[in-house]
Parts: sequence; structure tokens; C-alpha cells
Amino acid sequence: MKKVLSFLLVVLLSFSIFAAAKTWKIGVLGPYQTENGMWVQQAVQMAADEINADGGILGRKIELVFQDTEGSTQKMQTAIIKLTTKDKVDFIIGGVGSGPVLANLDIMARQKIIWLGTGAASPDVTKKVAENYSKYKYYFRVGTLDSIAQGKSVGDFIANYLVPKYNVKKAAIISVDLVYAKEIAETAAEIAKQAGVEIVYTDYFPAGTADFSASFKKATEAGAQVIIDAIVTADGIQFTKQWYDLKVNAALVGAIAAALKPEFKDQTNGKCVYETSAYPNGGPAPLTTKTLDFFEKHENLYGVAPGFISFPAYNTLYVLKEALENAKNPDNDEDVIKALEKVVFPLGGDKGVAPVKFTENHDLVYGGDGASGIIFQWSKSGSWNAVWPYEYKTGEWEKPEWINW
Amino acid sequence: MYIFPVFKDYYLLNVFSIAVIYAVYAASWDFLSGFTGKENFGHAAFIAIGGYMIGFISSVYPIKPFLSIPLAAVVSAIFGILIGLPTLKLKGPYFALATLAVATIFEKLSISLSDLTGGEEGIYGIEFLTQGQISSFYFVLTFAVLAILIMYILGKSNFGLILKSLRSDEDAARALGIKINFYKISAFAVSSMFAGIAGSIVAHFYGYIGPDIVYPLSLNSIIMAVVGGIGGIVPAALGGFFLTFISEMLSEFGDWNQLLYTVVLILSTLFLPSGIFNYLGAKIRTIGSKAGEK
Amino acid sequence: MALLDINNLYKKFGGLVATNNITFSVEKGERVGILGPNGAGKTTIFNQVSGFIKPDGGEIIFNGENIIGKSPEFIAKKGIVRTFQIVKPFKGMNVYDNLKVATLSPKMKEEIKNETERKKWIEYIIDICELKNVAYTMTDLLPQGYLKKLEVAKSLAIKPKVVLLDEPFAGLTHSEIEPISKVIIKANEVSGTSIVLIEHRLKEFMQLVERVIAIDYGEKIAEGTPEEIVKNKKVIESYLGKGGEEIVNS
Amino acid sequence: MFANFLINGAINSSIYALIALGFSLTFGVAGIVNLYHGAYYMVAAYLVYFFITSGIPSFISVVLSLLIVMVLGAFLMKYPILYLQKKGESIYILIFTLGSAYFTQYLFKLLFGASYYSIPSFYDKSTKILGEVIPGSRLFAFIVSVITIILVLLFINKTKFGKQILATSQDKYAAELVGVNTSMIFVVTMSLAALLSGIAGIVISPFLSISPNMWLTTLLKAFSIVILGGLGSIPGSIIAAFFMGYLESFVSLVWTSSMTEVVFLVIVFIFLIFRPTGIMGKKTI
Repeated sequence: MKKVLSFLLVVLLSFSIFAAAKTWKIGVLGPYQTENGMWVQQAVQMAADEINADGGILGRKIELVFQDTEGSTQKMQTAIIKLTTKDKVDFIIGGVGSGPVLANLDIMARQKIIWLGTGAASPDVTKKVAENYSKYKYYFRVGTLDSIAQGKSVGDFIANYLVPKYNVKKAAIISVDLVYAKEIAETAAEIAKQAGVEIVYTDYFPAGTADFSASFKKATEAGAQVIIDAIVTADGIQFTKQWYDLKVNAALVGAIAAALKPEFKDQTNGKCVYETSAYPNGGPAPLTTKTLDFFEKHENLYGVAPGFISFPAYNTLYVLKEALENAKNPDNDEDVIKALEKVVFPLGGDKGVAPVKFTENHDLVYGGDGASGIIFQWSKSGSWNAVWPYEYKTGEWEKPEWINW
Repeated sequence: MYIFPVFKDYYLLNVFSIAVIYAVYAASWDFLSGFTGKENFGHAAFIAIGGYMIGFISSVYPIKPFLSIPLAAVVSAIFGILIGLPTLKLKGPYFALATLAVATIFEKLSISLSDLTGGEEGIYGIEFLTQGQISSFYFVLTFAVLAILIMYILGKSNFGLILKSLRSDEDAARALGIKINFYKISAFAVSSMFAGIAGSIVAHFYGYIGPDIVYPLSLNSIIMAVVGGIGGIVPAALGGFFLTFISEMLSEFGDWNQLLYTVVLILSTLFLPSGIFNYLGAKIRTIGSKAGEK
Repeated sequence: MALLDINNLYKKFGGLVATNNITFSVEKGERVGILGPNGAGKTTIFNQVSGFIKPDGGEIIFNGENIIGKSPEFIAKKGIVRTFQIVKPFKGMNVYDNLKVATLSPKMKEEIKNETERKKWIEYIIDICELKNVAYTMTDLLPQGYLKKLEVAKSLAIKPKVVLLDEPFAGLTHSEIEPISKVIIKANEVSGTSIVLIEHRLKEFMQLVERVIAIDYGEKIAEGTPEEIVKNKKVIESYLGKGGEEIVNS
Repeated sequence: MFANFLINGAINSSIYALIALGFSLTFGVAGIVNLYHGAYYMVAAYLVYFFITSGIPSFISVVLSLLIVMVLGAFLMKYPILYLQKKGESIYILIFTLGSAYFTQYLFKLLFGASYYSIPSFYDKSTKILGEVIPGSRLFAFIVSVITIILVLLFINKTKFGKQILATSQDKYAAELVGVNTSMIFVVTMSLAALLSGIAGIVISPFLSISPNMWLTTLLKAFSIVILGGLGSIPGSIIAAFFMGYLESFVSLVWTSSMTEVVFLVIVFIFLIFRPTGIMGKKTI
């Protein structure tokens, strides 16, 4: 009897160990001391908890291993090596900032680990996949939109809304002097130009600039009616405040990262009104049937609204879930990659919180039923409205009352 | 292989590689600043010159490490001389600000001149040091040991003795006929050369050079060298090695890690100004001599 | 021709004339003193002769060569070495290494062929300067008396032809002065080094030097043996006061 | 355009001058290059934000914050800095103050997070000068800076205590001989410097942002301006602050904003090499 019992115990124990070992171990990369990193951490945790509560993926629970990259290439490399060799994770998700991600694609290739990216908006990231598919096929951009696509959404709004409605003829670029931001601004300006808008002034200021009055002055003196901005740093806050204080005679349209969250109102002391920014494939608009619920749930859970990186971060685990469930052999990387390539979360559908559809280079398909950029504006009444494209409109774009064109 | 189980652990191997490179950063800072008393607050500029040079070349021509390392050595030594010539007259805070200004100009330019430098995204796709992780580690280790050894021997030599005399009093050395400018420039050149080579090796190690891995080093080099102990190369190098090692191992702690780092710095300037490893070294020596007496 | 000829040395700082056409000479093996009240321009003369300050006019002929306006390094190599009023030991090293630094100067590089010779020479200097018991002590731990001696020893370690000693006795007790004074005389007598001395400790000063140049307000007011100088009216007025003679005679 | 240049240059310069003044005083009087100077600016801004959001009236918040910053400055000088100064090596003071500044940055990041904050304007009515709209918060910052600078100059030149500060900056030993307690003067000077930097941090918060890394550029600018004006020279610092303030406006006007900082630093570097004593300095180094 004793023998039988102990035998049973051993069987039970080994079974439970076996069961415990059978999880999906996923490494999460992010600069957690920054807001971007926090978004990754919170949204991924939220998705993992949901999936686990729902029984996991193919019956296996998700186990997350967070590694702080501190915004540095070096820390990210150490983190990837630790995750792949020590923690032996099955997948990596996350990564914010193009520099570190670009530099570590080779490490990813060397470690042959599937990586679902959440940040790193440089078009060069997926260009690498295009250049050498077999080497870099492990990377998928689940988000955010690359800088070109972000620029497109701004440009489209100017070309298809502001130009026909307000007969805008002249615009200026004022943007932070960073590659990522410059690409957004220049792409937007290019589309505006095709719609007949003349770019009369261009200025790139270094991160940490205190005074924008000279730039605003020069832009308006050159006759600009619209200022195309792309400010991915926190400079966007004081930029907007100063624009409001100076009652600059040109509308502020572009991509100010700080403006893409409800706190912006407090950070500017309410001086954010009329500011207009494109939200890259996310935001409080019904992109899918789940988007608005997600927004609310995140706010309830963490006390803050999700940021623009939260959307792809949350999406990654659901993209992975769908791929694993459809893969021929979910433990074979090649099969998982093939299944990932087939994942589609359509615009307006009920999967994910933002549309996902991959190009053959593992970039997001932009436009159509793929990813999109929504233009939001801080209205005079203080609400934060989606104003473009029309399908998502929660309010009408308002011309700043001090502008006389 | 079995004697050193660490060598099978790729993660530790990677941390080791980074730590020995940081040991070179700290040691090369010490060679100029610890010896001559010219506190360089812009050591990152000297590291950047090596790293970015490899980056620039790589974007046109895939340069291999055996070529780029001697090239980096020459270019960064010349750069050290060029910066050294006008600034060597400056003392204390003036020299600190001049070097800080140089590093900040470099940083701003490497962000602004993005067509050349890749801006905040840096330059990637640089040829790897070697194909494998283990061979890369040995490469880095060999270089670090050699660099630290050379600087240590130079520091122990008559040349180093003169540098130390400059730290205490330049006029007293001049009165004896010592050509202080020659020695200061030489120290600049040596310090800059090793920093530049380390920078180029890092570029090859990561296959990347960018602002994130270079510019925080101005401060870090000072911290590592001062906490380790200045004026003897090896204590500074040990400071670089251990602080980096610990900081990499503690990277899960994020902000707490950085906070701890600064607390260590503050406490050691207040209570162990000679540096942890200088202090330990002295302790060991006194114990040794006591044992010898018995 | 004297070993060192200083002719019409002139230096102006802003509106203030620091040395006004000072002329004097130093013979080989001679011990010369420069006397004058604080601010008279004594150290400024040293600074000019040793090259630390560029004179505005005049000549400094050393060994037949005009060295005016040359760098301190050049002048030291020629064989003129100075000490400083405030001691300047090399900190963070011991006495032996302090002297070693001196032997590494270009002047001694030519004379010392190898490390054994260097060691011998340093030990010789340690010996004559009576620094043996502190040879391996860090300078940071040395009392003032030893530091003053080290200051002299360092200057002698480069085998100078002329040593300019700037107040080597300042801040020392009487018992501390004696050994230094002895070292100076020894160096002078053994190797024939000329000594130029600035000192306010008049008794010791007068005993040490053979000839005195008295200056005030940057001008030479008298020159002569110690006995002559203490009787000189101008010197008494400007500096010595009434007790001058007693000091020298005591 | 020219009016814009003139007015905004003056506003920026006055704030620079306010920050640089304290840095210069600390150096001139105590001979200390205090790399913590920018951190006072940050600490005051965060404290005001914290008090205001805790529901304390803004005037009281400001006074409280400034008092805390002054105590912090006095403490730093009285204990660690004077202790290090006695030990001799100036590098440890540089490293200690820089390390403490980073410590404060990381501490605030832990306490307040990486977000950027702002406080409401103390005065928010825009004014038109020479046809230019001047936001109230900037005008307020300008006026406060100018008044503070004038008050400090009066304090130093007219009061007994101020004269002791001046005496100490000219000759520490002579001051001690005539009975000035120089250690106490050092502590008061540091406290005053902290106050000036703190005021600057508070008046800029409504139109700039409060963040854990706001101190570094500020410090670098103050350091550069003070070197340019001549370390320790108060009029030199003020002149240099205006020179630099206008230079920045000028570069962004005729060239591009992205080069303002580079030009600024290149000029500092050139000055260091060719005229290390600065515009007004007479001290040799």
C-alpha cells in the first residue's frame, strides 16, 4: 500500500512539474522607467492576465519575463541574450526606440527568436526583413505605425480635409530634430505639397528647447496657415502651451506624442485646445469593436489611459495567440512564422484593439482594412475628439478662434 | 571549458564582455585624469570618435575589425592631441567645462547631422567583431587585458611618475625643466587612443554605434574610476568592471539600480575618496607586510 | 664675465613697475642674497630669471647666452633652477620618487645613462641633504622642515649651476633652519653651485650670503657685503630699521 | 521680427542671468563649482507642483518650496561640501555635487514617475509690446527675474551682511582676519544661490515643463555663462547671460534652431581657450 501511494505521489509530482513547465515563456523588452516602457509593461500584463484567465493559449499559460532595456542598445542586447539563453523564452515582444531595435535585429537573427515589435517606428526595421528575409523573418511589426505611415495620416488630413474645406495654401514644418520625427513631418509635408500646399518655412529644433516664439513668428511671417509638427519628445507640451499663449496665426497639426493621452490637458494647464495630432493605429475610437472597452478597462486598472504604444503591446499577445492556435506545429518556429504572417485583425472587426495585417516584409499594412491613423483634436470644450477619418468622428475639427484665414 | 562553467553561459559571457570594455573606459579616463589631475568631463567624445569613425566607414565599406582597430587608434590619438593642445593650459573647472563642451557638441551634432550619423537611431549593420559569442568575448578580453596592462606599465614607469608630478604641481615640474606640455599631450593621446579603440571595438561588438551607448559614458567613466580609485589604472579598471557587472546583473531593478549607483558614488567620495580598490589594495599590503614581519 | 648677468631687468604689471632696471651679477660658486621688504619685487626677479614671467625689458645673460623670455623648461635645462616660497612637493609619492622626477628632467637625461646611475645619484642627493630617514615616506606626511629640505634637494638633483632659493627658512624654527642652511652651504662648496637667496630671517641670511643686493619698490638701492649693507642708510630706512647692525653682529 | 527677437531674447536672458548669478556667487565666494546648482531649480519646481496639487494655495506653496530649497543648499554646503573642501581635492566636490544631482533626478523619477508636469500660470494675461504678444507667464518670469537680480545686487552691495560676502569673495583670509565667519558666509551664499535657482525653476514651470532631467541643460548653461562672464564676476555673469540669451535667439533667427546649442557651446569653448578669464574676469587661472 505504501509503495503504491508513494508511486502515485511520484507520478502526480512529475505530472505537475511537467504541467508547470508547459507554459509559453515570453520575454518583454521595454525601457520601464519611461512612460513608453510602462505602457508596454501594463498592456502586456493586462493581455496576459486575460488570456490566462481564459485558459491560456492551447491550454498553456503565458509566463512573462520583463527585462528593462533602459533605452539603451547595450542593455537590450544583454536582455535578449539573457532571455534567450538563461530564461529560454519562446518569444520576445516589445522594444521601444528604433536605434536599439535596429541594432539588435542581428542579435535576434543570431539567437533565432521570434520578436513581435511594439515600438521602433523607423521604416528601416522592416526594410531589413525585405532585404534578407531568411535572416530577419523573426521580426514582426505589430506596432506602432512606422514614421512614413504616421506622416501619411497627417498629410492625408491636410490634403483631404483642411485644403478643400479651408483652402489652405501655405504650411510650415516645425519639428524636433530627431530622425523619427523628421520623417513624419517630411512625409506629411510631401502629401500636402501634392495637394497644392506650399511649404514656406522649415525648422528643426533640438530636444529640450525652451523657447519656440522665434520659430512661430517666422512661420507665420512666411504666411503659413498650418504648422506641421512632429514632436516625439516631451517638448510637445511646452510647444503647445507656447503656441496657445502666443495665439499663433496658424493651426497646429501633426504628431505630438504627449498630446495622445488625457493627461495632456493637465500637463498644458488646458492650453491644449485646438491642438491636432494623429494617433498611430490606436486611440479612443472604434477601430475594432474592442478598442473603446480596452481604453476604459486600462484606465480602470491602472488609473491612466493607455498610450499609443499600449495598443500594439496589448495586441502582440492576441496576435501570437491567433498564430499559435493556427500553426501546424506551435512549437516549430517556422510554422509559427507562417501562421503569424496570416494573422489578420481587420479594421472594424472584433479581433484585437487595433487593426493588424502584415505585409510580406512583416510591416503593418496601412490603409484599407489594415492599420490606420486617426486624427484627434483637443476641442474648445476640453474634450478629446476623433475628427478624421469621418468613420470614427466623435467631433468636428475646430479652427482656433484666433486664426484669421 | 569545464573549468570555467561561465563560458557556457552566454548571458554571463555578454555581461563579462561589456564589463571588461567598461574597465578600459575607466582605465583610459584614469590615465589622463587620475594621473595628471586634468578631470576630463567629456570622455565620451573620445570614445565616440573611435566608434563613429567605424560607423561612417561601415556605411560605405564593410570594414573588418583588424583594419578598423589600428585606424581608430591613430585617429583617436590624433584627436586627443588636437583637443589636448588648446585645452591643456586650462585648470580644474575650466578644463572640466571645456571637455564637457566638446562631448556635448559631439552629442548634439550626432543627433543633428542625422544624414551622416543616423541621428538618435545611430548607425547599425557594422561588421561583427567575430562570428561567435565566445570568440567575441575572447577578442574583447584580450584587448582589454592588453590595454590595461600597457597603461598600467606606462603608469608605473618614469613616464607615469612625471604625469603624477603634474597632478600635484605643474610649476614645480617646470622649474625642474620638465616639458610639461609634452607629457600632458602624450597622456591625452594615450588616454584618447585607448578610449577610441574601445569605442571602435564596441561598435563592432554590437554591430552598432549610436548616442545611447556612447554619451552616458562621460559621467560613467568618472564614476567608475573614482569609485574604483584613481592614479593606478588597475583600481580604476576594477571599478569599471565591477560596477558594470553589478549594474548589468541588477538591471531588473531599473530605477533603483541607478539610484543605488549614485548612492555608492556619493558615499565613496565622502568616505573612501581614495577609491574602493586603492583602499583594499592598501589594506592587503599592510596585512601582507605584518605577516611578513612575523 | 660673470656666470649670470642681469642687466636693466624691467617688468610692469598694469600701472605698477615691479622691477625697474635691476642690474646685478652672480659669479660662479658665489652666494648672493636679495634683500628687501615685502612687495619690493624679489620674487618677481626670480620669476623672470627662471622664466615663469616674461620680462618687459633688459637682458639676462647666462653663460654668455641671453635667456631673457625663454621658457622655464629651457632655463632649467641650461642650469638655473628655482624653489618656491610655498613648498611644492609632488604629493602622492615618497621623497625618493620626488627626487626621481627631478632626475627625469631633460638636463639630467643627458647625464644619467641608466637606472643604476640614477639610483646612485638620487641616493647621493638624499645623503647630502640628510633625508635618509624619510626617503620612503610619502610627502603628504612630512613635516614642514623636511619639505623645505626636499624643496632644496629637488633643485640640487638637477645639478644646477645656479639655484634661486625663495625663502627656504620661512615658517621654520631655529633648529629646523640649521640643517637646511648646512645643506645649502654643502651644495655650494661641494659642487660649486651658485646660490641666490631671498630670505627674511636676517640673522641666518646674513650668515649665509657673501654679497647682498638690496631692493625696494622694484629698484636696486644698494649692493655690498652683509657688513656694508647693514650700515647702508637707504637699506636701514626702507627695511632694516635700527636693529640691523645688531642682527648681523650677534 | 526684430521686436520679437528683442523681447524674447530679454526674457530668456533674464532667466539665464538669475540662474547664473547664484552659480557665480558660489564660485566667487566659496571657490566652489557647484554642479548641484541645476538641481535646486528642479527641486523647487517639483515641490511647487507637489504642494499645489496637494491643495495648498500657490503663494504658500512657492514660499514653502523656496524655504526647503534654501535649507537644502545650506545643508549641502555646511556638511558634505565644506568637509570635502577641507580635504583639499576639488575633484571630489565636482563629483559629489554631480552625483548628488543625478541622485536627485533618479529619486524624483521614482517619486513622481517619468511624466512631465506643469503648474498653472501665476499671471496669465497676455500683453502686447511693440506689436508682439507676450504671454503673461513669460512676462511674469521676466519681471520676477529682474527684480530678484536687483534685490540681490542691493543686498550684496548695501547691507552689512552683503559686504561680508563681498569681502569674503575678494580675500577669504583677509575677511577672516577682520572677524568674518567665512564658513557661515559660505553657507548663506549657497542658500542664496539655491534660492535664486529655485525662483528660476518656479517661474519657468508654467510655460516649460517639470521633469526629472530638467536640471542638466540648465546647469550646463549656467556653467557656460559663468565661465564666459568670468568665474566669480557678478556683472560678468549678467552680461554673459544676456549675450548668450540673445545669441540663441539670433542663431535660430538667421540660421536654424537645431544649431543653437552647438553654436553656444562652440563659443564657450573658444572663449575658454582664448580668453579663459571671461568677459569681465580679471583673475588669472
